[in-house]
Amino acid sequence: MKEGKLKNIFVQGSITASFIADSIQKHSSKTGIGGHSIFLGQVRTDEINGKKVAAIEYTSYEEMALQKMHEIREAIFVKYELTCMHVYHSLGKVPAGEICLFVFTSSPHRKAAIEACSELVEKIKAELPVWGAELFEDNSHQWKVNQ
Amino acid sequence: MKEGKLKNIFVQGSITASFIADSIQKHSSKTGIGGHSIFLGQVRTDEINGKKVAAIEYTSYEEMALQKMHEIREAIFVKYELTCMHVYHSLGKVPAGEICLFVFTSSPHRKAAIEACSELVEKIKAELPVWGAELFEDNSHQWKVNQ
Amino acid sequence: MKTDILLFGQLAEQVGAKQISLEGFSDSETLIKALQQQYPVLSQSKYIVAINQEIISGNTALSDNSIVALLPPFSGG
Amino acid sequence: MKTDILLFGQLAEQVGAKQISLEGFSDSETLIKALQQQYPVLSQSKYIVAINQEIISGNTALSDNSIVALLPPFSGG
Repeated sequence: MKEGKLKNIFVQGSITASFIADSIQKHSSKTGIGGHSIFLGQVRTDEINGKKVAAIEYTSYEEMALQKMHEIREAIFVKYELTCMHVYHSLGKVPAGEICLFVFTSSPHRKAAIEACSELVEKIKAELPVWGAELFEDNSHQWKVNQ
Repeated sequence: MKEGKLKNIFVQGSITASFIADSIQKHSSKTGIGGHSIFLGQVRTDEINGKKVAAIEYTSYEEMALQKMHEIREAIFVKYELTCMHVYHSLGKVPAGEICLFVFTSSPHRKAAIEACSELVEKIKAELPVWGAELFEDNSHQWKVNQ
Repeated sequence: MKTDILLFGQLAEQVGAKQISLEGFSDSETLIKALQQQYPVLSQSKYIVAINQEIISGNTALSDNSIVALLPPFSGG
Repeated sequence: MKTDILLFGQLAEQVGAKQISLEGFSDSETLIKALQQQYPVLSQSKYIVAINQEIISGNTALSDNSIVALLPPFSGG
């Protein structure tokens, strides 16, 4: 049931713009690709009862998350005509304004890339055992609730 | 009817990964953003009658395209709760494997960003007076047809 | 009365010009007919017409210095 | 027969531990009841249960060295 080697999706801290650029650049050799769809989750400075979110600290049940991500990935590859699919999620602290989720799909045709990316984002939010604690500027925190 | 100053969307040649990274990076100060959606069009090495596409050369009726893009942009901002919207399209020659279209939407919530980006891509392809000539390796060409 | 005609994409290629100026036409229909006579390839080509950057459908009056654009199917992106 | 219990997110915080080991439970229902007795805060918390990384619904048999995880609502992304 469990795969010997699961693709890691976790990154310590923020996902940088240069990491994203490198990932895009690597696809220039795949000349069958016609469209890329990218989703980036960014930590928002929500204000809750007058206190501002300064960062989100992410934790995960990593082994289960990677296994679940493997299943999601396989199902998406069956459903859509994709050339590539990449998912990166932050663990640890990500300050407001920085990127915590990077979902990247590529396909010969735009519709498959766009629909797969959108479906992946929903599945990642709903099905991966990952938790975000919203850290306020006064060092208190509350647990994030996904909508 | 015509605006005095229309936002330019045209870039000479390919759109580079570092240009995209800079554009992403600039949004880290906008801490109300929760999600970015990006679409990238990449020139595909299609094979047509045994000849491979080496590049696409884009031309446009620029004044009309910018006016049309302005109208599309306004309508999208009315329809979706967006923080930002950026569109870049190549003119001139873009080699296979390189990026010719960069659509970038940002919103407090992911759904608005994703839907707006997807709608923008469709409108750009259907409504902007831009033409692509597919250049083959033997220097012949044919005119691209959008699906 | 002068009209500038702009040609794009495959139309510019087929006609061999990106811009043509014609005199004495007061509506789009007679202008297009004259163009098709001068450049028979236009009769076999698919395009829409814009006057001063607005796409028209049906016959439309031209004013002096109207800019008429013949736009083959868009293929951006 | 030993069972490892993993706690995550707000549950780990409320209970004050990320991992607990208990002996002598052969099904998930009696295990959860014992946990709730020991940590009353669990009775007021929302979570689902996974055994060896598979989410379960209803009472499920435990084998030796089962890993039981209590998972509060996911909030990744």
